Amino acid sequence: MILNLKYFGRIVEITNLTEEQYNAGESMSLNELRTWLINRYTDLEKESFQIAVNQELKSNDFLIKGDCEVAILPPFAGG
Amino acid sequence: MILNLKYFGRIVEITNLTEEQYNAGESMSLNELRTWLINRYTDLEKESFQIAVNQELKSNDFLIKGDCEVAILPPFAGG
Amino acid sequence: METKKKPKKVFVQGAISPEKIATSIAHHQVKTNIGAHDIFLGQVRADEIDGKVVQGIDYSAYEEMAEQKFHEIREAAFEKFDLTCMHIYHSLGPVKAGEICLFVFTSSKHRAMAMDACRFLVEEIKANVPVFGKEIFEDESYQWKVNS
Amino acid sequence: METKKKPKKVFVQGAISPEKIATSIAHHQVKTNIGAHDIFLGQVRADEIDGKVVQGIDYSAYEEMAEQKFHEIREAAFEKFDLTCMHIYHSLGPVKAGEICLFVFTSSKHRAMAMDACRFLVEEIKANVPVFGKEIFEDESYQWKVNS
Repeated sequence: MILNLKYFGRIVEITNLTEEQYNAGESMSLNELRTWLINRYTDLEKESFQIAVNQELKSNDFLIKGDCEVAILPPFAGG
Repeated sequence: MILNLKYFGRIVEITNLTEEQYNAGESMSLNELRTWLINRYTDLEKESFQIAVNQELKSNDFLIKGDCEVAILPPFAGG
Repeated sequence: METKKKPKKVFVQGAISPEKIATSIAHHQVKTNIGAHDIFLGQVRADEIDGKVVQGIDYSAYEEMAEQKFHEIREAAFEKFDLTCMHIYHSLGPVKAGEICLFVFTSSKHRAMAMDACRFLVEEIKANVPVFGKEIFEDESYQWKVNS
Repeated sequence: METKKKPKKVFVQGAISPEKIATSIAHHQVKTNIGAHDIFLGQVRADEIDGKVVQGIDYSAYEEMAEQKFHEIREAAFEKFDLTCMHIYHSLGPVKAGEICLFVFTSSKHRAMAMDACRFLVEEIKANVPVFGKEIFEDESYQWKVNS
């Protein structure tokens, strides 16, 4: 499955890009995705972030099973 | 003592005047003043009103002991 | 003898215009310690009562006492809440249905203070300020409004 | 397939002007069943952090998700409160200290509904909408803002 990864705010300063595609296996939990992200961008380890799958925040045990948009979101600052 | 009586809102429709002076005795409770008012303007009996002495709302047992401004106030409708 | 801060004038003649509100907001843009404003606006409703429609309210007040009460309410709010600014305007005289008769404006560093204070002010004004309103119907008959 | 109401556009480029607020208020004067409006305004503060003063915030967002969240929050508020109208505007891009970045506007027949709904909306927006803010200091350095 193809994950369209999107990065926002201070996360972009670590990844140095706003989007990339990740050709993952057949399924992946958000916990596994977190580990993959931190291995790829080690400075992410000290960052607080939430993950949205197809524009819905999901918990770490959520299982991605098909192509989707996955957003890595730093703390919100609206208002 | 001289009471400067002031009437407001729907009360004026009963008294037909906005101000009058009442030369009362040496002292008077607001209860006694209520009775005097209702004797003078019988339609006041069915009206709900509060009394302010020198611009402060007072309870019925408050005793007026000198010249003052006494306002007869119907229910508030501000805002 | 007791010295008192001169009460700030609250009453304005007739309706409060949206432009007055905009001007008031704009005046606060130089106060860069403000993070949150809360504004309450009372608008005259065209209520239908026994088949007749309210076309406006004619406001009157025991003005000296009302201005004093507004002053006391302002002082209580400054005491109770951490506010940067506070403004209250209330109409006197005729205000048509759809027009604004009350403008309460609070500003603070943080949102909770501004919102709590605004609510406090509105409730205090409704309960404690001697303002009277004659609801005028389309046929020129009227009834006296009572706050709920 | 599920049909959805098209989400109303919330984001505006740059600061929200007092004139925009006045226009929005004026548009509600034809709605004579409204008795109370509540308006919340978020204003950018010139906070001092480690000796440096914030001169503005540069807002960005995960726009598609944010507009969807604003839509869900609006629907929840209409469900929960008896409202006549509701409007939300949020800035994107640079907003200077003293300027307005959030405008929440609720209208109802009675005051409690308008005030409760406004507060609900502000809290929901702060907690659940993916908006990000870069606090820019006078020397052009910056830090990322986090809602408290």
